[in-house]
Amino acid sequence: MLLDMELKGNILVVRPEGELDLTAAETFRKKVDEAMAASGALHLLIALEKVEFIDSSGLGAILGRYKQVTDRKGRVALAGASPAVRRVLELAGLPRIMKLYREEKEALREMAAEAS
Amino acid sequence: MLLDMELKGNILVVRPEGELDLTAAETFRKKVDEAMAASGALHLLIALEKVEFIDSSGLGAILGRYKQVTDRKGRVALAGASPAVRRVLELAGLPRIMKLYREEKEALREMAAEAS
Amino acid sequence: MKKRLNWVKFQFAARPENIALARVAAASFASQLDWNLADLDEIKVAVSEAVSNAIIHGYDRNPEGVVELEMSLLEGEVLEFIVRDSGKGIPDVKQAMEPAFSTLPDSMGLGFTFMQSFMDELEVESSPGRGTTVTMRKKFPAEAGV
Amino acid sequence: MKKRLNWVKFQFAARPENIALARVAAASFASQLDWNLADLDEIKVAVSEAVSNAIIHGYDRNPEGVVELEMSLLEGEVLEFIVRDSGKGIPDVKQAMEPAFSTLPDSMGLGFTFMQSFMDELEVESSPGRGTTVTMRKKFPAEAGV
Ligand SMILES: Nc1ncnc2c1ncn2[C@@H]1O[C@H](COP(=O)(O)OP(=O)(O)O)[C@@H](O)[C@H]1O
Ligand SMILES: Nc1ncnc2c1ncn2[C@@H]1O[C@H](COP(=O)(O)OP(=O)(O)O)[C@@H](O)[C@H]1O
Repeated sequence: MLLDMELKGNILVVRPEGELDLTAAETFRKKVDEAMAASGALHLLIALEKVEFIDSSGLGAILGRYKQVTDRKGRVALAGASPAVRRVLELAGLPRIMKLYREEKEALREMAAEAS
Repeated sequence: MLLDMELKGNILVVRPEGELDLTAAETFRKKVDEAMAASGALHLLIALEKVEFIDSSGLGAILGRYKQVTDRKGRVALAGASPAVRRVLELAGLPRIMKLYREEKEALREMAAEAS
Repeated sequence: MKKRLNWVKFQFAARPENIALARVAAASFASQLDWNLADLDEIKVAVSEAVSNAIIHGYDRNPEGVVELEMSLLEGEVLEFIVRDSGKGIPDVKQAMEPAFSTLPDSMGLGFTFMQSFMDELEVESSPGRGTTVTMRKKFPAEAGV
Repeated sequence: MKKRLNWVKFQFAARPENIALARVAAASFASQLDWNLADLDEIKVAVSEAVSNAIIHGYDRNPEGVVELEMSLLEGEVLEFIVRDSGKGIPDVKQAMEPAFSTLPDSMGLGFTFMQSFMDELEVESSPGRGTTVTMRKKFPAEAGV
């Protein structure tokens, strides 16, 4: 799985690409944890624009990051899910625990505003 | 397989879409023969812009149309093959017996000019 | 028993890399019927869950395990997907199928919930030490909306 | 024998609709190695030819026939594709493999030529009345040019 990452202030933006299934979930988990530690970021924004498929393994990886980041008092948000991906997220009740923005830009703006 | 067809003067332009394999070849054969008969067209232009895949069954269907049309003194040309499709056509030696144009428009212009 | 009009069956090593292959094969097989994209996506999720479970739970990720996926087109435009493993089996199937139940600490326990939501029928047969068979069916056209 | 690192095997009804499925499965399996698009396309053509032959020639299009496609990733980054049918077999394999040889009037006789051109190795075993096995191998990375 391809995974693009960028640090914006104290927010780490990660942009996975392709299919977020069991194989990809393992890479995602490892790379995001490493980057959170290395960058010193407090918050995490997962931009899903380029995710074409997600199943419960992918969701599990997102939820795992959520637990770690919120344990350290950070916030996690999602952005840009396609209708198909959004249906899976909703069925799992994810929008009840983290914010789901339409676009990465909008998410960044709000997260930065809340953080300041 | 989707197959778009259009009569331009005495040239029938057919535009198959998708994968030209054994399944598609049967539809292609039947529909093109019917349209040649119904339209009274003399020549045939096969526009391959939207063909993503071709194997020897697809080539066989093209070659079969070639035999029928040239038997009735018509001409057959191909246009718009992608690099992948072109490689298969070339390996089969098709460019030695029928003309392979880059674009449908160019093919139509030349065929119309030669016919007049 | 409904008549089987077409079928494909495959076996593969219990490796995570092969889950993607099972999904594309399922979507390709399903394309015999004229599903819309949302339905195809649901089929992919359900098959992905069943195959992932066989690998993670059935075989505890041992790649020597063999997973089988059998897909059939039945009379009446019904697609059937059967996922089989010869792994460790499920002691209490009813409990396992409950939403949020999982025997792994980091898992959400939603695999069966997704299979149930995205297919019309779900049957699970399992015997501890011998393996698990998950049968899912989806009727074309899909009923509207989730 | 080279060690097998991953494998997928499938059986399907000898129906033309399943050729597309065999191709996508082959491309998906091949994607474990980082082939470029042209190589993937060659793999698809070769598998398509072998499976089409099993259906058209092996079983004379009888959909009750069963085709088997076995794909393996071997040590040394070699992909192996084995296509098997239990159909009528080939009396003279050497002749059958010659370019432009075909027992069907409307066929071009180029199936084996394509398999040979697009793969690094091609082996054909057949016994009349019992069936045919076609084994193809392609080494990664592909050698440049055709
Ligand atoms: N093929 C299988 N073999 C053994 N146990 C299984 C299998 N499939 C599911 N299970 C059991 O059922 C439980 C619930 O499965 P599921 O709803 O998919 O959630 P999850 O996979 O997140 O645990 C699993 O935690 C596991 O204990
Ligand atoms: N699986 C098979 N079973 C029986 N005969 C076969 C099989 N594959 C190939 N053949 C024979 O070999 C010949 C040449 O095959 P091929 O090069 O693919 O050309 P084509 O398929 O166009 O005839 C076929 O015409 C057929 O007689």
